[in-house]
Amino acid sequence: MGFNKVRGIIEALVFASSEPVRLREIAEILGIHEYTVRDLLDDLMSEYSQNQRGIQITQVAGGYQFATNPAYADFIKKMKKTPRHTPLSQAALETLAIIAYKQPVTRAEIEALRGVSVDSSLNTLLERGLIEEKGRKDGPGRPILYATTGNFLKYFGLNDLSELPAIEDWTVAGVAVESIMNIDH
Amino acid sequence: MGFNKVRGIIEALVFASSEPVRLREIAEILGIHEYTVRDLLDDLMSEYSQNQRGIQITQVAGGYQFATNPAYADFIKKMKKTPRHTPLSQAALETLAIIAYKQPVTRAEIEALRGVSVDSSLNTLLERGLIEEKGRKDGPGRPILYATTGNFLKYFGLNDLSELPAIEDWTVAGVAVESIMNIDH
Amino acid sequence: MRARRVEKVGFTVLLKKRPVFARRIRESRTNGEEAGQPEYKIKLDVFEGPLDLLLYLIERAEIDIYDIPIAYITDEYLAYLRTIELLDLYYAGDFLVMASTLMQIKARMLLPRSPETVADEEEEEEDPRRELVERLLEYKKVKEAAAVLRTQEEEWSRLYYRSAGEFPDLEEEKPDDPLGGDLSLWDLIQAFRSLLESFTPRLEVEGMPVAQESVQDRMEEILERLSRKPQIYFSILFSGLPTKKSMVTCFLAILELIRMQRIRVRQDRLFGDIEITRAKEDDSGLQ
Repeated sequence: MGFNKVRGIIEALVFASSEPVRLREIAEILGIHEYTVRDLLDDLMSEYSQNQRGIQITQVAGGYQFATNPAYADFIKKMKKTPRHTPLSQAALETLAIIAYKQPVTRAEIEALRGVSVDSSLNTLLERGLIEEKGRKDGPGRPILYATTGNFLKYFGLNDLSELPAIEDWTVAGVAVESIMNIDH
Repeated sequence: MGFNKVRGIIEALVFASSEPVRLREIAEILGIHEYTVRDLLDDLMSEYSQNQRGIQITQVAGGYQFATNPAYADFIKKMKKTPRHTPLSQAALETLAIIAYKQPVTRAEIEALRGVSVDSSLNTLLERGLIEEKGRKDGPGRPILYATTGNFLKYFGLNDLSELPAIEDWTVAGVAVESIMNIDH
Repeated sequence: MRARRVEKVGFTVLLKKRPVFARRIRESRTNGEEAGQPEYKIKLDVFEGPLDLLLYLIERAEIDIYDIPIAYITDEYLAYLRTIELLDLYYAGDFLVMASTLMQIKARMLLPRSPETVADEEEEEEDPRRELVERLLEYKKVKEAAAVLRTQEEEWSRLYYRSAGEFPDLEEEKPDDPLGGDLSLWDLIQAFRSLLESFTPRLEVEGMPVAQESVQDRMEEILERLSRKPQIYFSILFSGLPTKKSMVTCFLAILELIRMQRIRVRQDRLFGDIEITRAKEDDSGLQ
């Protein structure tokens, strides 16, 4: 297969997936090394980043995905058939912040930190696929544990949880990182 | 605005829309003539058609849309993540064929033709965005009228409904439509 | 005891006495600065809970968070509570819990301590405010983290992803499609329709018995012809058929063979004749 074709296939794969595609997956499909895929992707990405192009390849949630150029967001908003981006409410955002930094975490733990009941924000976050139930905590009542999803990373443009900005003596639970990084489909 | 920027915005609009975008809509958003949009789109399309690119802009359902290069379909199929739509059931196909040819049509009319109740096929087709409610018929009970959607056109690669072949023998049409749908899956 | 009394006063009596005040608070949500008493020109829906409110009150009064004048802050807090009951009963419960916490701390701080107690327990004596301060500090971090996420959210909401494909992309299907090139099945039907239209019956005599042909027979016949030559043309295949019924049968046979991926159909140019060939994979021969 020629260089152009392999590059074309990678472009098609990144486009066709509705979720970020991992290097490993592309490499397996094409039967080539991951670093070759990375080179070709770097090449594609830099090509798309030129000449005020409308779309670009972004690196997010541990994979690669096409997205529009943020500079043109205002025009896209004017279009009828555009998915609406509704920002999260402050309540949902605070709940999500706690889950992101303290995961896996129970509802009671979130409520203790926020000082309010968080039923409706948990529902919102679950519905929007930003968090998910991640097993149960040992102990009385075996409460449900919550963790962030791959979609969370995508929503906030993070590659993995380690990219969460540091908050003074809040550390992201290292153990959870690997499993959380796996994007669910 | 420079040439590159306008072209970039058009590229972004075509990419971001959940349905094929019409020239008129792009022209309105940008405040430029439709023929200018068409020129720029032609330009973009020919650019994407070169060098064994992975994606291309296609004209479908009266609008423009990105799609992957058909030559790479086998690779895309290998990608586990690509959500494959479950094929429509035979019942849903028959109902869809009737709506396509007889629209706008009421449920009672479809049932008269199919000889069975079509509740669940109608639901399936509505859910998948292949048909929509299109007003109500005058007369007793003012029953809902159903018609095909833009998605229907997209699904079959038609530009508009006039491209549906007129079929004098309804039996042939029914059987033909069923066979057609079977082929894709 | 005392907390309960205040709660009662705050939530029923005072509000009834101050309908104008409550109305102004409501206005202040939309009008901002001009409406409402300056002290409460806060937008009520900004507060995400009792901790949020407390933090606001502390910051507004420029109080040291490690040395909160608990009596003052409790009064301020309760004054706010009186106003929210009208507006957002849903959260009132959470705010009330905090009110009673504040009242308890206030009470503990007012307890006179004997000199001995002070001397003996200096090391262990805990500031009644300590737990509250810790919660407030922790909550500050929650707000900080939320602000960080908000910035990221704003930045990334300017990127639009391809909407998850609800429908299989037609273009992707083509290579597997037995219909070559740009030929769609609709084209095929269209072509068949025009053949039907131009058909002149040759043997259709009323009452004359016509040999019954099955789709299966036709399928076998087409495959048999394809085993002898590489392609059959649509027009030729149909031209030899005696009746419309046999044409329909033949067409259905073609559709079935396409479905089974035994044959391929192709149209080299627009409106050109349609060419039927064996599918490459079809090495199964005749049945």
